[in-house]
Amino acid sequence: MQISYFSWVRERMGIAEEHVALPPDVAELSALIAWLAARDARGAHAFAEPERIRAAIDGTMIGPDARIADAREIALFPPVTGG
Amino acid sequence: MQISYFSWVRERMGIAEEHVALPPDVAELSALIAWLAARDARGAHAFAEPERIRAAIDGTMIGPDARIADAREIALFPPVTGG
Amino acid sequence: MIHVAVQPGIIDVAAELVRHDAGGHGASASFVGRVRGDGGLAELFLEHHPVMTHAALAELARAAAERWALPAVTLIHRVGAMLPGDTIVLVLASSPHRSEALAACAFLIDRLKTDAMLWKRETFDDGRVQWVEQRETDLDRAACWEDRS
Amino acid sequence: MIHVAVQPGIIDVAAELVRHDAGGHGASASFVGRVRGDGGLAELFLEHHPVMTHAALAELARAAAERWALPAVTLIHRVGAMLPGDTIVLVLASSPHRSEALAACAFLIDRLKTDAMLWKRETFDDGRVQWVEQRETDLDRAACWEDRS
Repeated sequence: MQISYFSWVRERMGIAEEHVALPPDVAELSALIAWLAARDARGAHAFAEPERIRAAIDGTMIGPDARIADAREIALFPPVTGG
Repeated sequence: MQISYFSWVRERMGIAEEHVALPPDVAELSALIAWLAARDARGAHAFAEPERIRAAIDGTMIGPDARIADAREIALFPPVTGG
Repeated sequence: MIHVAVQPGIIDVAAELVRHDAGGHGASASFVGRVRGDGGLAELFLEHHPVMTHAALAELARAAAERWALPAVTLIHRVGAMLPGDTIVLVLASSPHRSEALAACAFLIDRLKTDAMLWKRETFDDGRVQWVEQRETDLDRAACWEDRS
Repeated sequence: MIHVAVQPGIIDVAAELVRHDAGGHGASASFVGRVRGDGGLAELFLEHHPVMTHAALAELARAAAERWALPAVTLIHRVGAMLPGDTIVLVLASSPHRSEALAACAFLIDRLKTDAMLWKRETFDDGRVQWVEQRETDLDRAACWEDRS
């Protein structure tokens, strides 16, 4: 599964995207975020406040309970500030 | 006193402006309009519907009861349709 | 900077944008109104008062600049004979912030429909000539600005 | 005609106006947003998603064109590094009538603040760098379009 990061999530992770093999128990978005936060120091920094993280699966915005098993690409990012 | 006409009031009067010497009993705007309507056929046509006439004295919009004795210029016209 | 004009000549929108934007404002809203060729319209003639029309536009521009603390307002109205496609009116309102610029622009276009001494006469392809009647919806839109702060 | 772009290059407002106005619309409303140099801002960097940002703008333009029956919508957003004074966003909405053009323009600028995947990073003269936080007022303004018809 490909995960891409944006804005300060990208900066804190130190990479724009990566491919990961998730453990089978990481089934929802909230579990993915917890898994990334527990994986290493960069993840802990980027995902210290899960309520500030937004996500999209294959181009569609999703909520924390969304299942991610079938995703090709998951984007993780802070609230948008465009315009 | 100078009276100027605009839009279809001007067209019906056949002139853009004129100087008039008003009878002393023509003291308010409504009386002026009635006097013009009674004066000749052009006036009767232009001022057949007094409720459709707006007016300004020396650049300031006025109502039908406004006194006109001290006016230098009175403008008579239909409701505006600009923009 | 407040710039107001009532002119028989063509409105040069690009040139007015350059003039207006000289200050490099954070947010600029604009409105351009053009002559529509609906129903076989051949010519639009816009009559004005030589003094009061400009005075009304200047007062509207001043009121908008004060109400929304705008650094720049441009309000240009063409008068005389126009063809379909010609620009009748140009409104530009700028502010550091978008909500003020957008509100001022809408205020100016709504209010100049009722506050400025301007009268439209339409001439059609078949020779008909008619003066445009004031619309209730224009009065309603202009009046609604009275209630807001 | 709907025209949407997400581009790192400078937004040529004059050229976009010419393209947009080719149809000779009765009423055109525009909004231009520029980088403000407040507080010693030296650079604004706008990050985007290579696919979703354009998709969101295209969907907003389509929604506005449908809701107000607009013949033309232009929505252009710059991305990447910008300097104070640079144009970040250009919205053009045209209609035969002014109220639709003005409403659509305000809708588009309000909604793209919350719907498009764009993130602002500010760099200041003194070297400070910060990502802009989402503002409650932007969410409120965007949400209010949900309640109207």
